[in-house]
Amino acid sequence: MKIRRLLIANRGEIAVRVMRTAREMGIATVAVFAEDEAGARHVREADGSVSLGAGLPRDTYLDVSRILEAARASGADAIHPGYGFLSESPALARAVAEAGLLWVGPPADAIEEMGDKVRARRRMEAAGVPVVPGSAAGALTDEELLAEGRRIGFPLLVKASAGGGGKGMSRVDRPENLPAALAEARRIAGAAFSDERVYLEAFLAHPRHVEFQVFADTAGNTVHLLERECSVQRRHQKIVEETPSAALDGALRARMGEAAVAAARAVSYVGAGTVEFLLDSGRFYFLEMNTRLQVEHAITEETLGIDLVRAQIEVASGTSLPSAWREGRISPRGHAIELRLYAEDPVEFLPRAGTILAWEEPTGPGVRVDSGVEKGSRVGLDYDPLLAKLIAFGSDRPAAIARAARALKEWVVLGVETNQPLLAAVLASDAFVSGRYATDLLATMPPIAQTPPPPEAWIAAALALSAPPESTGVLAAAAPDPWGETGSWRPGR
Amino acid sequence: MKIRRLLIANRGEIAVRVMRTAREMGIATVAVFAEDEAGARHVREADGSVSLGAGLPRDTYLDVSRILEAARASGADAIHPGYGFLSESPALARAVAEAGLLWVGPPADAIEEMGDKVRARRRMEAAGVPVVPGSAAGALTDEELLAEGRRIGFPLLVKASAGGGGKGMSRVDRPENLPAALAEARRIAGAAFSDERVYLEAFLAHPRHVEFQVFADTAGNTVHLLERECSVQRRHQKIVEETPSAALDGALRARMGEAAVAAARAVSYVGAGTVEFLLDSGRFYFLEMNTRLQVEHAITEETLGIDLVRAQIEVASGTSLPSAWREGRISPRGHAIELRLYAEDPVEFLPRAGTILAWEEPTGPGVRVDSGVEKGSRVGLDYDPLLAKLIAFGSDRPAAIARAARALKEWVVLGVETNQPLLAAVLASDAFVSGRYATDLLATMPPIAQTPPPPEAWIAAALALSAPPESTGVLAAAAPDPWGETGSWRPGR
Amino acid sequence: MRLRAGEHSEEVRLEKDRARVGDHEMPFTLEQDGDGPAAIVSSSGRVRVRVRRDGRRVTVWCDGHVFTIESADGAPRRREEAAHEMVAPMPGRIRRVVVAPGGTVAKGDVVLVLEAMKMEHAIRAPREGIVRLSRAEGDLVEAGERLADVEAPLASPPATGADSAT
Amino acid sequence: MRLRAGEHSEEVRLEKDRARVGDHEMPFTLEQDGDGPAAIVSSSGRVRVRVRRDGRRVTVWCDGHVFTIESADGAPRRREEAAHEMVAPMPGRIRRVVVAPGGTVAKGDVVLVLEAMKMEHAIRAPREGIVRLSRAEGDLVEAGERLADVEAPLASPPATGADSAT
Repeated sequence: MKIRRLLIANRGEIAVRVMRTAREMGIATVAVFAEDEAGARHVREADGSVSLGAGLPRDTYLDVSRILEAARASGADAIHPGYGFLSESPALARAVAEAGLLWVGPPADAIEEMGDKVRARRRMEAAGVPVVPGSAAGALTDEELLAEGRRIGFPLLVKASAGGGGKGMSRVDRPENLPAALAEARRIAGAAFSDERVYLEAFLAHPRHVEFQVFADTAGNTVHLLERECSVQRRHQKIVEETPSAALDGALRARMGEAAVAAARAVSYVGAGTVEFLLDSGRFYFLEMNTRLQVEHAITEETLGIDLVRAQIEVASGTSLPSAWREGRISPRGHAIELRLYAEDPVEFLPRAGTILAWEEPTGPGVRVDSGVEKGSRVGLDYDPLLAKLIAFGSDRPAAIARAARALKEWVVLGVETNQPLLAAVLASDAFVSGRYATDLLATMPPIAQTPPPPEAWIAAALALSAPPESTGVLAAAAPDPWGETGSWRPGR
Repeated sequence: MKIRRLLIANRGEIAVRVMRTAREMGIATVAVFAEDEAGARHVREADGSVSLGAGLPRDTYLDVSRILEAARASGADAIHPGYGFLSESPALARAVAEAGLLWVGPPADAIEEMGDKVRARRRMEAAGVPVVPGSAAGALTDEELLAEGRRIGFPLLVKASAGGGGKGMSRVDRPENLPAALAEARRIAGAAFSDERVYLEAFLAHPRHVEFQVFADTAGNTVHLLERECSVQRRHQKIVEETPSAALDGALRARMGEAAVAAARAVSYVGAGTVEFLLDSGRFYFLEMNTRLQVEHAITEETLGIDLVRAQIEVASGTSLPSAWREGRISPRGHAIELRLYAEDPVEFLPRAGTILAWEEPTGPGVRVDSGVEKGSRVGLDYDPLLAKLIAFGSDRPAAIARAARALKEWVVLGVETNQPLLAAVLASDAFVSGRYATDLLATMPPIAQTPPPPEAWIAAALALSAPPESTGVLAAAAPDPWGETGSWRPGR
Repeated sequence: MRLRAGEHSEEVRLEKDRARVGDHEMPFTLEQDGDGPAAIVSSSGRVRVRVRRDGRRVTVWCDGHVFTIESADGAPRRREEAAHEMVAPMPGRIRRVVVAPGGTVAKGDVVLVLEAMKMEHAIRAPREGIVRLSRAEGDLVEAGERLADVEAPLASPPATGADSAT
Repeated sequence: MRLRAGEHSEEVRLEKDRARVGDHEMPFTLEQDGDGPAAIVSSSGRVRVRVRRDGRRVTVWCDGHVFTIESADGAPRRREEAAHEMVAPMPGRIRRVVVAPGGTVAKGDVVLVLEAMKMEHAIRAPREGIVRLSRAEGDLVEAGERLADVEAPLASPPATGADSAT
């Protein structure tokens, strides 16, 4: 079935990115938006848009019935969920199918199977995919889990069965701390997922986080599209990804790729998905499967020269995977690095709000920016603080790093504090440059130095403070107002 | 020798593009500029800049001694000439070497050999590279050329021996028209190249223009990096290029590539160069060799995943070609298309001047813009009207065309008329879409329709004309002034 | 208001949230950003626009196309090119003046050569008469700018208002 | 003028084409574009800058780094956080108010919970006393905004100027 009008049930950079491919395929695009985002970039780039009403995300982007209403109202015949929000909601996947629309994502059953982390572990073990040693699926009470914990050995991790993204996860170093940790994890898991069940996993000292892109079609073809190295994380959230991973050789890559394909097959997967592994001392363990497009999908696109969103739409329309993929004729080339620009301070990772007063994206050979904001965009606290992704491609890893650093330095962002200094520090760090790093990279880095302003910054500031305020190019309406007065311009006091 | 500071003896998009790679290699960049371009983008993107004084190009960017002075004044240890201007000047290449600086280009002798088209033809014939049937090198007088013309057959082309870019070239259909055509060609050649010599070439009815990127190092390695299809031309100037060419199969590609390498070897070439061929009915003929980086080099970079400017700088520094190139392990992938955005009207190709009032480059997956202007840039008539290049990459030709069309449509340019409608018409034309086209593509296309404004354009115009003038976002200083008053804002009359 | 874009012309009336373009009634909403109007949204969809105004003329970028639209309400009409005038057909530089100032020309004689980029364009006399130059060799001129007139021989007095070369 | 950037401070004097930054005399030229200052060029090279001003404070983007710089000349100092006040450590939304308005707390008790993104941050009482809330559950607050005070029990009169929840 050929899709004519695609509703993107998301916001920010991923909504914009999906629309671009849709437009190239001759498919009309429909944006949805919460009222506070009526003028947002993803709305402005769509062919049409539907309001989801006012309120917090749970009443807008996370409301299955509103998304379906929007699809009906706009005449959309298909829905792309992006990542986050409802992308891993079996309820939406089912409701879309029941409404007679196409779902650009995996079957609801596959989402459900992989969404329950304990069930997924069991499935993977049965499919011969190695998993991190952990507690038995039946162990639920404190007593049962304590016994399992002694068997696995401390330190270990407590994790939410329904979880993801590290929510509800904590490290426990001694048996006596386990009960308190279990209670806390159950509370968080209950609040976040309406499911209090937790389980235990062995703690790996210096694991790398390496994931494989998988893709399957409705004809039963399942392939992998190589790996992404995602070990640069802050508080369990990725901030820099690269491909290929310096930790894999050809043999290990082949074994992990096979395991990823086996994982996808075990749940009769269809569409784009990602199988995450922990890699420690040359051994790898299934971590979880993300049953959606990944934030960092773009680095795979750059090294393979493919468009994963186009492939998603084609598979959803009933087309088979490209024959080159089916026959293993993918041609990885060069090196790609993604930097995630977050609206957050670079030291404590506290989210920042504000209005983007200056926004000049880097450009040029080998530089791609997937962005969800623009000059004038309002950045609030109700959504993920990801502003944009910089993807740098180079013919080898040093060239890609140099290009990423060059582009990052050229990126002008004013109005909202970002993690730009942290990203620059990662690129310049010995550990990252060497390629030998694990998920504790950030912990081992020296703290971000607060450099004093260079003379040019003092001069620019003095010039701006000497001039009449209108001459600084700031829009009156866009100016934040930390002094407590209301918005419009006033002369310097 | 490691280059520390590179002077780019050029302007516009190519200067910006070279600087980006230099910065990534840790090399400081020096811009040069004619006084009327003191605030131009290529100056603003450099680490430092040197004025070449006021005047027309011949007194600034084309003045060898001023370029050398600028290099001395700025402490540059190497010069990159870009394309055009002095890039194919043996005089500059020699002067740079004599000044003890590195020249990021081929040896002066190779430039000279290929610069004389008649000598180059002779060389190529000797090297076994097929050339278009043409007049003997000794034939100079009207009588000699008329005899040669009868031997070759009419129609034929008259060309300037020292020429390039089609200057002084004309088609002659009958012997009796030859003397007048020779006189005119000599006049133009004399004025343009200070060399009145002309020669004759057989006229090919529907030739395609296909060129091969070649690269050689000082150790004697010479390779080719596949072809670029450049048949979409207006008045002998390329406007759309793509790679791979739909006209080549593997066998023909191999033979043409071998011929290109033989051509480069024949003149002991070093660095990046391009061997241009005409292709007609499955036979190919050497046309000329461009002894510099080509405008359209970027499409080769996209399909091969390489950086040609980086390779130029490395070869100039004495490094050998990458081993993958030497061993033929290049990995072409997907399809790339370049669109040249010119400041000219799309029908008559008359150059346009003005100030860029709005400039919003398309972005996103597979889209690269190499640009020499920005909002506020002044576009004059003294320089090449190329504003920027859009390079679209797709996993196959239809995807690349769709992407190019999508990006072209998103590109906001106001203030200077451009050939955007012509580029859009080419992408949408049956001939281009089919891949079966030759250098007469534009001649066979229906004329660009002057579409009436859609309702939205009328409404936007009415809104702007109803509002007070300040609200339209135009900079007072940047506004052109067709009504004869001087610059600043005034209310609508 | 009456608007004109080349040969096309429309009566456009703006009301609150709706417009009338010719006979066509069209409800719309306007999206704006820091750079002015950004899109017109109507029942036929969302169309991106960018507008720059210069006096009573605007250029409109509209989903990949550019239009120049001007107000036609009581506008001072663009000066008609009088039969005795030579105007620049495009912006460029006066490369050569072929006829001496005050010299006599026949209809069709080349008066001066305009260069735009590397092309030369002959500007020819529209009628027989005496040439009065408004611009000089080497001058940069805009499209539509008067370059010279040809006065009828022996008849009219010297043209007033013709600038001497600047 | 005296400028301050966090803990750093400089005396900056601008003259025609030169500046004095602390003890350092520095000739420079300024490049500008439609968006204001674009670069400062001096003997040490060309440095790209972007500046946005808000009242007596500017943020400066300077070759990949961002600085917040404010005038320190006779500036009204930022309100010092009094020992009895609780202010927001970062922008966020008040997720829960734990203590009833007018309720009594011990030093260190959680008064309210601020949520920024998915993280919750406990705001604790700085001393023993009676809580007066300035903001209510669900409010969006800026960094540095006063959320509540704790009055000494039985001693001082009710705080004046504390807004009721808006």
